[in-house]
This record gives sequence, structure tokens and C-alpha cells, in this order.
Amino acid sequence: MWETYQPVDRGDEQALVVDVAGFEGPLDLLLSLARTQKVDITRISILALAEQYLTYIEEIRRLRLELAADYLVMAAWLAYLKSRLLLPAAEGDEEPTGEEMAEALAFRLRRLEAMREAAARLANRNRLGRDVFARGDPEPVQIHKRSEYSATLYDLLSAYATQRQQRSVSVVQVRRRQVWSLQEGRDVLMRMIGQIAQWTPLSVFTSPYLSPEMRTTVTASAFGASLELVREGKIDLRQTDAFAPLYIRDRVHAVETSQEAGNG
Amino acid sequence: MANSSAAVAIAVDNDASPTNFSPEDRRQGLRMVEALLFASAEPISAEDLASRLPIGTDVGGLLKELQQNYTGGGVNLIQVASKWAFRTAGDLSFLLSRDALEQRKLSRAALETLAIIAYHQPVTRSDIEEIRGVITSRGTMDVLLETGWIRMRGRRKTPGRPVTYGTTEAFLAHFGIDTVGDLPGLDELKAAGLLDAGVAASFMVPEPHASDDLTEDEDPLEDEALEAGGEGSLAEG
Amino acid sequence: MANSSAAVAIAVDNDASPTNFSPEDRRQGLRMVEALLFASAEPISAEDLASRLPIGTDVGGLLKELQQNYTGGGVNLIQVASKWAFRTAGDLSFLLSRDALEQRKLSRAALETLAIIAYHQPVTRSDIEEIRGVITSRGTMDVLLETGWIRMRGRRKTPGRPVTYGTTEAFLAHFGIDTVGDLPGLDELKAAGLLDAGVAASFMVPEPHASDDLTEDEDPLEDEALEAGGEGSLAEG
Repeated sequence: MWETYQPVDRGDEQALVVDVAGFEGPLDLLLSLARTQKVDITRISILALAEQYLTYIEEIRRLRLELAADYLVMAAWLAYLKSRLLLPAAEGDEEPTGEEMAEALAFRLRRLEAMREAAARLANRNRLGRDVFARGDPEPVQIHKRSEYSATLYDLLSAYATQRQQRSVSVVQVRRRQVWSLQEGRDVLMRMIGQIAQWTPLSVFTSPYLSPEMRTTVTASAFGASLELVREGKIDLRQTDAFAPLYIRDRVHAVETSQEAGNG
Repeated sequence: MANSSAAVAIAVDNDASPTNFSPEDRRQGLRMVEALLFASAEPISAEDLASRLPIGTDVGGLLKELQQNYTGGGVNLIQVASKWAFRTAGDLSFLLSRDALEQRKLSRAALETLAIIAYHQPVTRSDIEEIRGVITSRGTMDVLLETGWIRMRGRRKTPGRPVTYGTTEAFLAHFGIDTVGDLPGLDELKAAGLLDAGVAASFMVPEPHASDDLTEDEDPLEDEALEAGGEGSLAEG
Repeated sequence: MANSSAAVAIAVDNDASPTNFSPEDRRQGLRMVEALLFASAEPISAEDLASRLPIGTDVGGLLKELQQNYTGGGVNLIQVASKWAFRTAGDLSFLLSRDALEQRKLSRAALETLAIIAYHQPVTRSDIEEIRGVITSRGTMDVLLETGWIRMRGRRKTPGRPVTYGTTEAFLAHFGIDTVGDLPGLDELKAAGLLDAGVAASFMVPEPHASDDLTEDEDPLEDEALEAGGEGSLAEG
């Protein structure tokens, strides 16, 4: 998981010719160089480290290798640090002393090192799904939905009164208007789409149900139902133009067919 | 089934010449069997377990010991189709189901049907359909029965013996009325503005039958009808 | 975090006025806790358990007893993310490696960034960059957000209002840590001053703070920030 940190062996000059891209920024390079001092990072000589870094950067530049600006900025800062460490501070100097600067850098190196160790500790913990495992076959809680209905007496009475009154008027009508419900439209489509892989006009599905006076309601509810099925991903719907015939196709089936075609 | 699990036991016993396993090895074996069974997404056979344990492990014995350890606990080690798996103890299965209460509104159709049952009880499904002028969907009656506000009262003494419906105590309690006889009549509905004043003279609002006792033209429900109420009412329609 | 877990303990204790629970009740309580935890792949909080057990059940005590019972077994009861879960024993990982899920290897940069977020949270992208001394690539944060181990917490009340990051419950669950206060080596890091701002005192690096509550110098994220987090954090850099 954790790519172990591989300090680049810089024991000889050869090792200096190292791809700088392998470092994650100047702090990483500094940490890596610090390792070559073979001392505890808390007792590292910042001055020696700065010199090492500058030598390294010079070497890279001599070889005309590209260097990211970050590395050069750090080099400039380290050169300045070096001068502050070597020269006594002038009277009334407002700038931080060389020691303060060195301590700041040492802190940053220690902190980065600490975070790396923390990362390694995290990575090496017993991790879920790698070292420790949860129940492989959990028994989920079954949720039984129970509905609680509510209605007021007013709802009840007004539903009754309205219905009775409408009905008392509509008795005059000779024939009850037949309505194909959305559910019925949906049921018919659901029964049939399993068999239709090719684009088929929607009217084919509904035609056995069409009598002249029912055409409007049937078409409307079949269309409504088909939209619902499209939304659920069960069928595809296609229309080339406004008011052009609607075509539908069973999506599952269509996918299988196209895959077969692809394989063949 | 019994045969095949016997075969397993034999096979395992054959494998398991418990040569020189120390008590410590045995304890570790038990831990391994426990962990493997716990982490597995499906029941594991004794052979499968054996294949993942040190050679010579007495899998059969360990399984028995583990099963013993879990006996009486909240989780048991059981055998399904001659494989092994942990399962919640049967008597605790109630812990793994939860009721979720969902507040729902009655549909217009259900409200109308309910009102008709209240006013016109005892009433059959075809009475309701005649009054409403539309077919009553199966779902509507199911919902109303689920509310506990209507019940099947009996069967009408007519051909086909259709089930009669009426309201329940819960109905009265929910709508805050003492008896169905307190439901407002024609004049009151008019006064409340729920009916047009100019409604036809022939328009009647019935006096609901308030008693739980069966009317003269009702027979009691047989037990079968209570259980298979759905079927009973289908036959009616 | 320590505060909130203390609150849990108190809440549980309050519930658990073990009034008149017989040894038999207690045994049954233990079985129920065992069954509930065993059945779930996800950790369950003590409160959640309490809500599913008889009122007054001493959940805290039962959990401790159950944990004790499973100590040394192939399956252990552990505390992660302030919740409880059964997990296979860590030392048996060799046995179960076959079941290991294919895990995406995090780059060194991503792991380092994750550690910094965990130990320094709430932390902004520029805090992370300050510590690592290098620009955080967009991809690194994306990968970490995708693991579900880190999340955007809010915005720091400083100019530019940079997005702050912290770890999630999934992080704790994955690494088997109870609370952020239990991060390995946290106390030593604190004692060594390595979690202090130190260098640039101009910004604050507070102690890890994983509680969902925002700290004083954080503002809540607006919805827009959650959706277009990348953009928000780019502005920061």
C-alpha cells in the first residue's frame, strides 16, 4: 500500500545524477539528503544540509537538467540561510537570525518526517477489508413499512357529497365513458415488451384495445405508461418528429441483441 | 441431505488424523475456523475449511466445539445444505425486523368508497360500484381494510352470497363520532354547503345501519372468508 | 471528540438504571446485543443498540461483557468510529488475505496528505502544501475524496475563505480507530510540538478536530462548495 521510501544512495558522485522528478518537492529532497548525514533528524546540521542541497542543485544544472522553480527558490533561500549562519548579524537587523531560520527549516523537516511516519503507521494498521474483516454475510434488518392513514370527517363528507351529487347528475348520461387506466396501460406494455427487441410503433401495442371512441383514452394512458417505463429504464422510446409515430423497444432485450451482434 | 452430510463427516474424519496438535494449536484452529466462517459471504463446507487450514486439522471436531461454544448465544453456528454458517438465533429474529410507520393520505377513490360504506352499510362491493359508477379497484378495498376502518360484516343472502362491508369502532374513533347514526343527513349536508341546495328531490342520503348485529338479509361470514377475504371479494365482482 | 464520546457514555449510563433486571434478563440482553452486532457489517453505536433493546438495558455494561467474551477469539468486538463492530482478529489476516478486497493503492503523496489531514484537521489545502512543501495535485485530493476517507468540512474564516478538510467515519472504520483522539502516536506528536503551527504563526494548525461541529474559525460550506469542491479549493491555492 505504502510505497516504502527509498532513500537514494548518494554515497558517491555517481548517485548525484538522480532524477529530480523522483522527489516530491524541495523539502522531500532535503529530507532525503538529511538521511545521508546518518544522524537523527533532530540533530541534523542545517548548514551541512544547505551545502549538500546547493551542491546537488549545481550538479543538476551542470548536467542541464530541468529543475522546477520550487527547487531553485529553495536553493536561493538556503544560500541566504548559509550566509546568515556564517556572517554575524548586523546591528539593528530586523530580519530573523540564521539560527532562527535554521530552526524553522529543521522544524519543517521534522514535521514532514513525522507525518511520513504517521502515514506509514496508518498504512500498516490492520485495515478493514485487507487485514480484518466484517461479517461476510450480514443479516440486514428487514424494514416492514406500515402505513398510517389519516383523513378528516370533512374529507369524508365532502368526498361523499361530491360523489353522490355528481353521480345523481351523471345518471342522465346514457353511456359511461370508458377509461383505460394508467395501470392497465402499463400492465399491457409490461406483458409485451419482453418480446419486442426491434423498434415497434406504439400503436401496435395498443391496437387490439382500440375502438373508435376509446382511441383517445387508450393512446393517452399507453403513452403515459410508456413514459413511466422509459423512466424506469425498461424500454426505449423514439419519435423522429413532432406528431410522428412513437416507437418503443425493450431496452434489456435490445442491449443483448446488440451485444450478440458485436460478438458475431 | 442427511446422507451427504454424513459423507462429509466421514471424509473430514479421514483427513483429520489429529497427529500431534497441541492444545494451543487446537485453540488457534478454533479461532481460524471462527474467523473464516465469520468473514465468509456464504456458508462454507468442512472440506473448504480444511483446505484453508493447516494440514491435518481436525475440522470436524473444531466445528463441533465451535457450535457448542455458540449454543445458547445470540448467534448460532448452523449447518445449511451441509455447509456451515453463523446465523442469528431463531428466537431473536424479531431484532432484525423493524416497522416503519408511514403517514399516508387516502386517495379520493378510497375516501369515496369509505364514505359510501359508512352511509350505506351493510354494503357489497357491487353496491359500492353501482353508487360510484366505477369499478372499485382491488387496491382501494385493500387500503381501506388496512386502515382498520372497514371490516367484512357477513354475506348477503343473495345469489353469489357477496361479502358485506361495514365500518369499525376504529372508524368511529378516528373520525370522532359516537355512532354511524351521527353522520350528517341530507339536510345537514346541505346546510354545511357540501350538497347543493337545488339537488334533485329524489336524492336521498340513507340512514346508516349502526348496529354491529347482522341485518336480516346477512349471513355470518365463514372462517374461510376471513382468511381469504381477497379471493372472496373477487368472486363478487 | 473526547467530549462527545464522554457524552455517549453518560447517556448510556443514564439510560441504564439497571433497575430490576434479573440475571436471566441480563443474559438475554447479552444475546440480543451479540445478535444485533453480529448481524451488521457496519459498526453500531451504543445509542442505536439501546434504541433496539428493552428500555433500561445496561448497554454499556453488556458491551464490555461481550467484548470480554470475545477477547482472544477469532472474532473480536472492537470500537471504531465511536461505534461497535465485530471484526476478525488482526493476527489472522494471513488466513483471510484470500478474501481481501482489491484495494486501490494510494500513492505516497496521497497517503501523506491523508495523514496530514487526519492529524492536523481541520486543515486547508494550503496548510497541507505548507507541511509537504509542494503543491497538492488536484488528483491527490480527488482520489482521497473518492475513498470517502476525507471530506470538506467548511471554510476557514480567513481571507479567501479556503475550504477545510477533515476525516470521515469511514476513515476511522477502515483504519480501526475509535476517535480521532486515538490516532496512533498523536500524543507524542503533540508533545513534540509537531502539530503546532511553528514556522508560520500567521496561520493556525489546531489540534485534530474531527467532530462534525465546526470550529470557531470555520464557516459552514455552502451547497455550491460541496458540489464544486474542486473549484473552491483551486481558488485557495
